[in-house]
Amino acid sequence: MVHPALLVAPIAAPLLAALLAIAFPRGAVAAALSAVGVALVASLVLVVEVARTGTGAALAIGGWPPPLGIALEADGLSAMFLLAASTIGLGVLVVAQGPFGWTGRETRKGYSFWPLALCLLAALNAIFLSRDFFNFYVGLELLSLSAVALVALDGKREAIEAALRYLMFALVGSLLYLLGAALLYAQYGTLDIGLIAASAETNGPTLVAAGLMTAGLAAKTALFPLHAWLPSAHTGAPAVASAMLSALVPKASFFILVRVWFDALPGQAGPGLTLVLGTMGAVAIVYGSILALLQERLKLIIAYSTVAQLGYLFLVFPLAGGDSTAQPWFAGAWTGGMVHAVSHGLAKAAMFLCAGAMMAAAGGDKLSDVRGIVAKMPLATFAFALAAVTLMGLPPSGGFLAKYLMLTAAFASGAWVWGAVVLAGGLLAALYLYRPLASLFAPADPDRTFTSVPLRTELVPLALALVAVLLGVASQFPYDILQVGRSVAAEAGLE
Amino acid sequence: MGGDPIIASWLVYGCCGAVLVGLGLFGFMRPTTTLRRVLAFNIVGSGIFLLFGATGYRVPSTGADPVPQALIITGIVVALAATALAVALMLALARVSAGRDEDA
Amino acid sequence: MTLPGLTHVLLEGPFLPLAALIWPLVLGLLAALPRLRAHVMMALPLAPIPALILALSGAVSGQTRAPDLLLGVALGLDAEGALLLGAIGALWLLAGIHALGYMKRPDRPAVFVGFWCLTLAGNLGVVLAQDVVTFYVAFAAVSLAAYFLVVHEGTDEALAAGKVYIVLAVIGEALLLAGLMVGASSADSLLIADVRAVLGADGWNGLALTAIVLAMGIKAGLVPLHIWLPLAHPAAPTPASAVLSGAIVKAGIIGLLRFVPGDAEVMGWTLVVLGLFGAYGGVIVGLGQKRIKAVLAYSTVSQMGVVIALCGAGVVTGQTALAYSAAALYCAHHALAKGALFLAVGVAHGSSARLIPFVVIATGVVAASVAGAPLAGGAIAKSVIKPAFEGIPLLLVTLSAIGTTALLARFIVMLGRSHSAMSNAEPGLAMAGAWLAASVGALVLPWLVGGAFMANEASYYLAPGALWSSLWPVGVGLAGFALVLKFVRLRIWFAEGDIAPWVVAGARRGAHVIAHRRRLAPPSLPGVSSAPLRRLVSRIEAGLALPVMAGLAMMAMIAAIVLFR
Amino acid sequence: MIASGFDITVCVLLCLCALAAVTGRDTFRAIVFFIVYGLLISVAWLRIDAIDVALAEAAIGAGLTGVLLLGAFGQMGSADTMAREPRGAVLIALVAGAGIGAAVLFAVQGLPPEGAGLTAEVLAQLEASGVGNPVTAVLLNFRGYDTLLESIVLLVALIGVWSVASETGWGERPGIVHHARAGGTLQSFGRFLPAIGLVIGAYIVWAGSSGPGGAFQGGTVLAAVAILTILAGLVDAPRVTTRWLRWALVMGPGVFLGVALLGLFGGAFLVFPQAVAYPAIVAIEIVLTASIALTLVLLVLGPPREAPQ
Repeated sequence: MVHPALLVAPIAAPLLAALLAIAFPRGAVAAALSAVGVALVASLVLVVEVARTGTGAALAIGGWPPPLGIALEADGLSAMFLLAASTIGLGVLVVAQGPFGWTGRETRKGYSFWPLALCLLAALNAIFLSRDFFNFYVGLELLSLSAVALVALDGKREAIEAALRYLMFALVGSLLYLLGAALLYAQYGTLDIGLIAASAETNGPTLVAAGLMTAGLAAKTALFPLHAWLPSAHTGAPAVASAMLSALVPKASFFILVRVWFDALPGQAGPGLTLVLGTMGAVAIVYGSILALLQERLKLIIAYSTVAQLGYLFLVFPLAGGDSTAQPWFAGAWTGGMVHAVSHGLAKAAMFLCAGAMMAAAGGDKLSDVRGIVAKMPLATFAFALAAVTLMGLPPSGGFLAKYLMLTAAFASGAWVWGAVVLAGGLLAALYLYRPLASLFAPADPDRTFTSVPLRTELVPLALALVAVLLGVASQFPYDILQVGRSVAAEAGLE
Repeated sequence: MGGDPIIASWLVYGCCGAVLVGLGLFGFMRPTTTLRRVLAFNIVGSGIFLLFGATGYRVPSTGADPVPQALIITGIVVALAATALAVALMLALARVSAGRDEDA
Repeated sequence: MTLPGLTHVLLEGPFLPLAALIWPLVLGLLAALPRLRAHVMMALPLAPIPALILALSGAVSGQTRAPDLLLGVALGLDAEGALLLGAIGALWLLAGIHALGYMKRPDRPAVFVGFWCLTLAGNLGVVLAQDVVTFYVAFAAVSLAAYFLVVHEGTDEALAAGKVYIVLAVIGEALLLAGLMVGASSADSLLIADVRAVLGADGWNGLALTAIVLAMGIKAGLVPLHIWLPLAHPAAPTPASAVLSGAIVKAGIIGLLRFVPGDAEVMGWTLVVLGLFGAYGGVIVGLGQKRIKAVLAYSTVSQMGVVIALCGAGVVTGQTALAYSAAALYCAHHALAKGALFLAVGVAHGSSARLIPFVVIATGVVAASVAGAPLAGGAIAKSVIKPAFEGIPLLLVTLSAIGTTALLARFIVMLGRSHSAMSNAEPGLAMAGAWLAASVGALVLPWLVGGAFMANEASYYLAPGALWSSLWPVGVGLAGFALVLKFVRLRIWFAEGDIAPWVVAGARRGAHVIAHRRRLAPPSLPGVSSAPLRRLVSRIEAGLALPVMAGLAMMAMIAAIVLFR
Repeated sequence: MIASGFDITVCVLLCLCALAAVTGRDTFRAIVFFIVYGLLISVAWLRIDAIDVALAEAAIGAGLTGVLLLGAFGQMGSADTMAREPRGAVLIALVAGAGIGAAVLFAVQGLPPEGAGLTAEVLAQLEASGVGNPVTAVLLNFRGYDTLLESIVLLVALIGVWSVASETGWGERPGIVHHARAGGTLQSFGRFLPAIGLVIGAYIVWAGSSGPGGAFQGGTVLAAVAILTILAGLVDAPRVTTRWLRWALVMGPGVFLGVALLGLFGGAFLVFPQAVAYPAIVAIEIVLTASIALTLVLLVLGPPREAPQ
């Protein structure tokens, strides 16, 4: 039995720190770092406990079990996502001390950043721990509003425009999701995932509810063709914020989507769902890659790479449970998708932080600006390359583990098309990452000078990229963790 | 007033909510200004709330279900928060575009 | 947790095979530490030591398993593997020692050493891997990390060669992964032996086999996938050229030996034909090369052509086991010999005109060995492979020695001219010692270990008939080359990478056409830069950003989910 | 209960108001229709026995949102231009809106007619919850966690609103500068002031009759009144950097979160032992209501402005 504090801390600690940062901005940095540190330790202990005991941890808030109350629950998936969010969050906040730290005078950006970032992390953790469809909604709104505000933080015209567009997509997405949740409550008299799963049946309201939720969440996850808000938003935000936005925020809505289909309504998925989500994911991979290939700015390449990489997540739906009778690792499409979510998060955060550090050093993020920066920033360049290895799905990174699990499932179940898409995605990633890598590693002009940046802006992305690679080296651990509390549908398949 | 008297009142309000959702979504999607989109967003929201509340009134003998009511109050407050942020962004965009504030 | 406890958890079976892989990785990581930068080059000779110890202790019975790493690593070593591991490890060791003298103050030493060690670990891993995941990971490591060895000099030539190399390497990775995944899922096992059994059995498995052979062919220099090889080998620093040509190409050969099943007759014939084509084509194009390392690179294409044909012949004649042993011995010899020839180039560059005759004579002996001259190790390697062939292929393999002789004669002539301009230049102990050791190793290795691989007693090779059959092709080749040198001025030069310029131009052209539709402007690969395409996608993006398009997409999603249930 | 003609009339009017608000050419009129729509929907809420929601909808949905939209319209003026969009967009929007609306309609009519939700469970535990109003019991006790997060959502939105202030405006007072062109807008507020006051009156009557539960919903009404007072120029909003203001903003969520965390000593989160449930919830309610009301006020006032020259 895990102490409830472990489940509460990842949510409550950042929230407390956010409140403190609002009331007492001088203490924001200290409060933020210690709070996210606490959240990180709590999620780490949680992961270890979940792995050790092989069971999830649950807490009925207020002592009111569902359906009346809300339950927090950490299964393997929750624990992994929590750990990823806290790891990335801590890294981002450490780097953020530079641009947003206390400088003796309160500034608009310096004041606003900390509460927003902390609430964003708290919202992520709240979503990862929740089992209640309305609580998901509140968490999503907390997440979206803080994310939108972070996008606009720079105050430039493009940033505000991007934030507004993001907000429009996010709002409609939330509303459709909420409508679905309301219909589910009207049908089943509960909002709890487990209770709905126990009584779910195939009927009009349930299907419409699931459809509305899926459409809304797809818009929030920036699944092609609902991705158009993402590149400008992730490019317009300050680089440290982009790291969280690109690495973590879309994963929250994807997480809920997984909960909807695999945990709450596994019997309701039909070929329409799997085919539509799979096709959109596949197109996202190809389309996002092509657009990444066409960009000249580092941040835009990374942002379009996110569009492409998010596509992989949705291949989980057609692939899940490809062939559960084969060897254990052949049932791994679901696990592969989740590993992909985590390793992409780590690698993408590392990349955006690298891009931020390089922008600071080079004064711009055009490929021509950062040309030859390896001589000045070897660690950041190395971190970028490591992150690229993960995104390309090269061994032994976490990206490879994910790709491997998805491919085996695809081939084992004869789903050649999806397998081919996964393979092509790796090649395309290599193609669009080649240019930034070649530019970074190129010999610089002798008269080109770069500004010095603090060492931590190079070390943090390096650490994140290394963790992403480590995920693939010590592959058994993430694999085992994700099996704890995994829904039956992840193994037996949707439909 | 000419209505079919067989229809339960929750169903009338529920269907009204559904129609409001459709109307609001149309208003959101059609070519228009951002301010009008924010307005339409609020209509979609209140339509959803009405639908939700109406489904909580299916067994009037026990009174309206308090859970949807509580959730709707939460939802109304959240919708206002989103509206306020949207309006602030809109005004900031107008200000920055007008070139009065090039401090960024 | 104590170390024994940890190894117990992580590892089942002998520790040494895993240590042989981990040790170079650890050294490579240490190279990144700023404090060790001054001594970083010392990692090069140290890195292959555990692998050599493992090779010397011979075959390992049973498998080493590390179930918690990379989805379960399985390593193993049979007699042929031990031979290959020993030869490859020795070449890496000697090239590393050579590098100490060759690159006294290298540019970005940590990068070079780090990727050297990573490449080495991958190269060893390919030999040791018993499961497809480990094989793939190792193959990817050796393939992709070697890119940094190719481009290390940073010249335009090196970068251009690197571009061709990395494109082919990445394509090879994807092909290999696809092939292995298909094979593994249809074999329901991750062990290479099981996967091999199902490859080529039916439609999809046939495609999988083709994909794997293509991936291996890229690495092994199978014509026409060899085009990176004559570009990359001359561009790399000489010690790196030595391992590229001597050791890294063997990764592809090992893959062919491990994966092509005995019943894939069509594939066998394909390999025989393409291999022999490469064996002769490499000689012809190699003779038309202007630069000495390019000549050696084409010699490698030619030699690997012979081995590829051998792999195919083993399948065609149903003697895969024989072909496996023979190929192992042939490759072991070639690794050391080709390593010695490349190192000789480095030694020659560091030698004065006064010293160059010694270099030429010693290298001539090694070259003769490669050509199969009697008594040298190469003759044994040649005689070992012949039983796998029959009919016309046998004749062609025998005759190919003539071409090899001529090509290497040309190399020796060029070597004699490539001494240092300084009259007091000396190659130094590290460079010369490593080169001599590789040369001696190439000459004696087949005699030392050949017993296990030879169909005949050692005395058979000393019989007059055997001596004659290995002598005459060399003689014919030498005589022919001398005649040509004497009476004909070679006027035909081939571009390095023969068809590579056309392939690159074609690829550019293709990207160009896609990007520009019709209008022509100089594009660059792979960054397609194109105004019309950009305009098109920005219009698409702007359209998708409209709320109405998003709404339509959402409605379609809902409809699909509700209606197609 | 069977729908009466009145119900159907309300629904038809609602749809007509929404249609006018959505499709009308003139933005100002659209906003006015929206406010009328908000008041009408409060009537609908009363009809389905949801008084708490009716209050919240009137005060926040129609009142504060209307103020926000009118204020935005006043400041945007002609700056609120449309992006150029393709011709068929209206048609596609019509199809998509109708499609989704039809799906929802299909779902609603397919719902089981006797679903009672959690009414029985809530009433059974009402005693233990410490409050008399079931809605408040859900809001602050059974699903207090949602409410806690919601109060944080409001704060985040406020920080977001503040964060788009101009660089020179930071540290100033929020809201429109009074002698800017606010007159026209304010006059229209004036017309709705009595209506809202009426709702407040009704609320107070109701709250007295049904126990202590209504303060939370009431706070929102008070916020609406406070805003109108500020907008009318009677009181000045405090500067955003004011220390007491910031502490007051975080006090509600902070106390709520703190009390919730106290439960961790007993191995639970956000628990109210029955003995202290009533005073604890009332205390939290008051502080939380104050913070939420203050946040609402500031949200509507908008980012800090540059001081008038």
